[in-house]
Amino acid sequence: MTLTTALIAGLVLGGTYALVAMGLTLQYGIARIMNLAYGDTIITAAFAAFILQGGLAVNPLLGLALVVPGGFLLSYLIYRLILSHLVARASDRGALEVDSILTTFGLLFVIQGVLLVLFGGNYTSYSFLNVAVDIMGAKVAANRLLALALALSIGLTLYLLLTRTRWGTALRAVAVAPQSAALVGIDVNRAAAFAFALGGGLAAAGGVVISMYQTFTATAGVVFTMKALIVVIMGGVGNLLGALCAGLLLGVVETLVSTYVDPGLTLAATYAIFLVVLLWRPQGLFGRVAR
Amino acid sequence: MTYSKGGRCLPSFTALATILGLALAPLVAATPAGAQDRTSVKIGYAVSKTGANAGGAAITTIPNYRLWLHDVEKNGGLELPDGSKLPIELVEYDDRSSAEEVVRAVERLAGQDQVDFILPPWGTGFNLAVAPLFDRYGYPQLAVSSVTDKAPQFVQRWPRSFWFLGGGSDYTGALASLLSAQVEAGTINNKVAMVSVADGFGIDLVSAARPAMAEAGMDVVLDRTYPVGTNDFTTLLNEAAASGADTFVSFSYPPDTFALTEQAQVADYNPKVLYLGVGAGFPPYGRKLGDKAEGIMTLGGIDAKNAQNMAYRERHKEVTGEYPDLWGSVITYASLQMLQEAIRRVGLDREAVSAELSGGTFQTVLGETKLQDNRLRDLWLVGQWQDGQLVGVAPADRPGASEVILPRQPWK
Amino acid sequence: MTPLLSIDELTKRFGGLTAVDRISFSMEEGEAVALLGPNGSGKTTVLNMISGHLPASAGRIRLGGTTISGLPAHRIAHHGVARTFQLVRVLPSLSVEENVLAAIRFRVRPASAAEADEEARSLLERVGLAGRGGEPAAALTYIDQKRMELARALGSRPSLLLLDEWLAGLNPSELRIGIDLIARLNDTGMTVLLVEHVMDAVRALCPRAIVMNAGRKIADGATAEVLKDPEVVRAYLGESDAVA
Amino acid sequence: MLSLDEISVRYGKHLALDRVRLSVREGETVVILGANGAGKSSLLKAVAGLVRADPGGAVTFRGTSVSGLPAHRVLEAGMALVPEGRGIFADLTVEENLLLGAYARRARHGEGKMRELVLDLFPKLAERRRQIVGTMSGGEQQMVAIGRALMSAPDLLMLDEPSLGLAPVVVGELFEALARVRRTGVAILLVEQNVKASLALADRGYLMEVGRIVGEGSAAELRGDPAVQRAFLGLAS
Amino acid sequence: MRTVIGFALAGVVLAGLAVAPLYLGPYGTGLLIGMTGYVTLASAWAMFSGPTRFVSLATVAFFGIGAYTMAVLYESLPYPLVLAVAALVGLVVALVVGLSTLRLAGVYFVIFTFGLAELVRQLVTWYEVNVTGTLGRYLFVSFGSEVIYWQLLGLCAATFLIAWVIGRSRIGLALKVIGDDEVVAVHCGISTARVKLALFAVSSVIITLVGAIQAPRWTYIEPLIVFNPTVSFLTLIMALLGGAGRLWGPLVGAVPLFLLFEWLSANFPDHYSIILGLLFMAIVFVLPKGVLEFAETGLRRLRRRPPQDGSATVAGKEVEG
Repeated sequence: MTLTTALIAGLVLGGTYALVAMGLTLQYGIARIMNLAYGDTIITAAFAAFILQGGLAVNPLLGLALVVPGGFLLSYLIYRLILSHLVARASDRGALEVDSILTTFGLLFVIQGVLLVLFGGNYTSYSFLNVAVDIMGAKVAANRLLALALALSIGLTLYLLLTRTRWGTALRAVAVAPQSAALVGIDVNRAAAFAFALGGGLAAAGGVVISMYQTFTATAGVVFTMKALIVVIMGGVGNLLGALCAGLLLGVVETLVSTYVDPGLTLAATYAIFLVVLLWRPQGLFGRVAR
Repeated sequence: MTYSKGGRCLPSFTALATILGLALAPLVAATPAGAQDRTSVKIGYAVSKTGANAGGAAITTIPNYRLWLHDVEKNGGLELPDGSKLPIELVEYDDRSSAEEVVRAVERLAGQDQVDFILPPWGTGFNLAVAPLFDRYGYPQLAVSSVTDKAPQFVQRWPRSFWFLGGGSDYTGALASLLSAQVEAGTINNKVAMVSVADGFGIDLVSAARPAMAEAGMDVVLDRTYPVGTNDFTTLLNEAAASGADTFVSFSYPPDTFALTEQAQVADYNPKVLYLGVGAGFPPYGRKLGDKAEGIMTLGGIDAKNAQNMAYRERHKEVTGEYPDLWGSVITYASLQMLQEAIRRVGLDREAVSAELSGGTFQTVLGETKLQDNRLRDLWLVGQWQDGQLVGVAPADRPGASEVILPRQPWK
Repeated sequence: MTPLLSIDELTKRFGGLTAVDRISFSMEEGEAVALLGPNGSGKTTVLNMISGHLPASAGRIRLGGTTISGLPAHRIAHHGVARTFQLVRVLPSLSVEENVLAAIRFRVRPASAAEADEEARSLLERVGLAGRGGEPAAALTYIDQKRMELARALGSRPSLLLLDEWLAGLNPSELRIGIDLIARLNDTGMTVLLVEHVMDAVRALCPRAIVMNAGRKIADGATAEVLKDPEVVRAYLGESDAVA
Repeated sequence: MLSLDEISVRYGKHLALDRVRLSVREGETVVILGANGAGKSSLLKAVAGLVRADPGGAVTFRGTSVSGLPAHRVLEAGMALVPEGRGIFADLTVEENLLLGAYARRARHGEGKMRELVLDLFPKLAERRRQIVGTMSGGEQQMVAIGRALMSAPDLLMLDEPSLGLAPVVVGELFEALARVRRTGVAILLVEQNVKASLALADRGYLMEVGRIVGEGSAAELRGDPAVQRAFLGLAS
Repeated sequence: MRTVIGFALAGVVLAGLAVAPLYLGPYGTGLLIGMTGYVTLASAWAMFSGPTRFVSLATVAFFGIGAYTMAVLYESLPYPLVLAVAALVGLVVALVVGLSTLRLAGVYFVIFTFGLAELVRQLVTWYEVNVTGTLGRYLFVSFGSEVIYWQLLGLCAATFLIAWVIGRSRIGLALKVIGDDEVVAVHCGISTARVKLALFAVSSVIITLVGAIQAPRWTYIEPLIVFNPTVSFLTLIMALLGGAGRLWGPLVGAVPLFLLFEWLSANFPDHYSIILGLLFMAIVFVLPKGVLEFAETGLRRLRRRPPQDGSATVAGKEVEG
């Protein structure tokens, strides 16, 4: 395996991580909700795509158009009905963090329970776009390439929106200084609800794409939450491009460790890097948007 | 000092004692049910409905328990030696994939619910966790979903334990001799690329495979272990392709097995022998791959000519909505049939049932079934997808065995 | 004789902002000095650096000849610096006595439990909170919280006491009591550096004053003189000809 | 234009504002003077909707009640606050800060014109459009803060100690800029310690001590009032 | 005097709990084991996380280390020595981790500790696979579950005793000060880092011992089993429910929650997750500060109802906020 192939494989793998992490970085960075049920949103979307594909014969790409708005709406409702009350009563960021961790932990169980009742605990998978694409001599699965492409395009689009539009700048302002945001006329609560919902939409997009090539179960959400969390913290909380870069980086590191060191140590390497980043640069490799 | 914590602890402490008392009161009050004028047979189990093990349990264990309960009910209940039939009263718990929970749940079934029989949990680790309890409370343990070479020692230690799925060296030994026969026939070279998942199952098999392969004259040119939860195998497959081995073996779990299959197609990796771990015997696996499954090998398999087994498969589909997997499921169901038959022969006395299970011969969906030293030895050790069926190809001398077809066709 | 406190070219930068710009001064043992200046001129930042709450960006702080800048705050406390806070900081879930014990029991040579109790009682008596040690600190009135905070600072047996607007927010009669309290402390030899806006108190307590503006020291001398200094008056009241 | 009637604010047991009455007329510049802790900031915060006043009082702006409105609604009504410590978005650029200044619906219409005006008032901001605000000097940051507030096209601009921590030269520049703002016709409610400069700018002023309004008068009257000087330096007592 | 009564009462309850297995049968004993285990875990967790407000998810890292040490050494060393070694290993890991991480704040510490548990699991797995060549370890002990229970009960009592002693000692005072206001703490001369490290070490050693003592229950030890992250989450939830700031808080949280889990999984095996999740959210909404504090405030209100009702509590809240 040449270094180039390894790097390409790593980038493609990282595309999945980045795609999954960007939604969480919006939710945590802007809406300030540490969402432990994030991975379960992903799994829910994966099941939705599976049903659409298997039961209704809807092409998963088309499914994206249905599932992503669904994820957005569901997350919006969750924020409005449940989380906004926590935000309202929290005296400081620390209190909100503890409250949101606990609440979304409960939510995790609820979503998981519902999925279990609906689909059982079985492994679920289907196959879509599992064809090889040749990139500089490396063979890459089209569905994984799609994840990378989606991650890059969503990441860059959102980045442009966040930096080039008033609306996006307002979201960043909420992340950086919610108190001051109110002073320029931004309805902070609405902005946060929107950011949370947007994060949910991204999670749904990730779920649909992942369902094309990865086996999932109703209980697998935690794994995605964890991976996303690692990427978010590495990239800098609320930093979209940071999440994109950190996701890709993580994919490359895993592939390189697997190629040149020992595949048994890939996950250990992931956590080790993560811990080192935390200790060395707690604000993330790419800095934080918030402060 | 007025602000020490000692002063404040008193009311809470009393409150706590009360809570504790209330909580434990029903335990003391419980009395054993009268054994004579019984109206039902109590059967209990604890199994992972949630958590990390839920996926496995949902394939091999839970559907078969349901199917069996359904069948018994349709039959009018469990038949006793006097010909009478008693309905089954079911007690089920979720062990939440936690060892402590499964242990306590079994204690609860034995001590609190005082069930007549306990069906085992899913997984090698959990079966071992509850084995001392089954033994202490005198329940026969029909451990199916556990692959272990230590079964003979376990039988020594816990004489009422029964082990149905063989050990790692059974499977790898059969695979190794199958491979060496193919080398001799000139179909493949003697190089093997081997990957395994880093948990009890994967490591047990790969540790058994190493000496087995060596003994059979196979040369393991790649031997890698990956962590549980890995879903990208690009690197491993590339290495395997580069190793020049004609045989690729993975001792993997369902998500990994699926991912390996998909990614092997993408990489256009075509070893002459493709042997994959758990999951390659799941019906959706065959359905999803269709023609492409042809020639893929794994643990287990069936004798497609065995009418009883085929009937069982249809019934399974009818009752649970999905065909059973082609390795553990049918054995799980057979073990339950054995329990049912033993009860019919000797009644509800657990000691007698254990003895009967140990020594008796039973007609099950597997055909005529008899345990040797509390272990089921008539197993399909290697299966191969042929014409949309996972047929048993080893041991080749077992009645009903199919001829192995190698080399495998490249991906289309 | 070496001064008790000597500060050399002390500087603090926050990002692009220089909050304290090369401040130098020293204090003799037993002195009471006021650190003055309009809001935002960097006085509290100086206190924060002396007490170790903030690390200095540059410069040196020495206490009785030992360099204390760069040490963690608890070590500086052990060297003999105690302080109060601009916004009074009580330990709300502790009793008044425990608030004081917190300092007594963690100084370099902590007192035994029994001695500590005794000492806490006498300190509370000294600040006028005799017999109220058992009350929850959160329930005290504002002035009493300030008293308690002072008792806590004294519990460390400091050689240098830093008071950050300790008198702010007190009504005239409370002010009188507060000034007396500090005056008596100073009379017993305690070195006091106070940041204060209540000028009457400054005049009454401190023979010497240092004035800062926009991070720089603009005056240092006898209080009465300093307060007449046109530059100081300008710093406080602004320049009338600022608007052309 | 703006009138406060019996406004009280308390933090726990501490009464920060005690039944304050105050008014600002159209186009007028009013300064609130007072020593540290007199309650000046609390007053502005109560008007801007950042702290909740006791239910007894009322804040009326151009005839409609704005008591109890959240901050973003107060802004829409036409009052912009430059808070103490400036409250700018330090991680964003000058341009972005100004862009957000015009986030309010009321500001969108005349945004272009307002931007011209702001850049005209603070030419430095035009030069530094792409700079991250956090890296600018204190005086420049204050310009950004005022510029941002003006972008919302307010009828009343409230400033909380804008000269805080600024070097004397910069304070001079600041007040010159405020004078220019004043000339545009915007009413200004200013909280300041810099007595002389702010009285030179203002039409009228109030003097506060421990949560109460203790004096009121035209700028000229207050300039000569010994009570003002006493409040800061205690010289006369 | 009250202390004496308290201890006498504690002694009586302890004695009662100690003889309970003789009357309760296997399931009751199993319940007591699980309950005592979690009470100890939650109390040990709260010992560090309560006053410092560092939310740790590393519980299972230490729990697993304890269990693994037991599995590795049981055959080769006398049992008490194995426990001692487990405690030592836990201590060393705690010191290393503590020295490197205690300066992380807030959610970073939370995620770090979670990552730590995973890292330890991966490393143990890697070591077993590559060095010893086996993954599952068998742990056959000669004693029954009563003995495990008695050990746990002893450890639990010791934990409470340690917590109580700490509460009355200098360190306890330091912790209260740190919990209230860390800035004041350092200016009082308290080395907050050292106090936190000491607490983290004590708490971790206890958690390690719980793992070591409970391990023989499962006969078969493998990383996936002993490093089950649910343990960390449940511990945290129990401690927070009861109120992590009080001596009895974790107990008040752990006992009912544990029994509730048990009841739910027995009666609603298929809807367990949903009910649990809803309940959880309800707890956060209704009892944000924990049951014990809720009950105490309620009691205080009742006791001194009219006329100056609650003024002190209101003030207390304001000062916090």
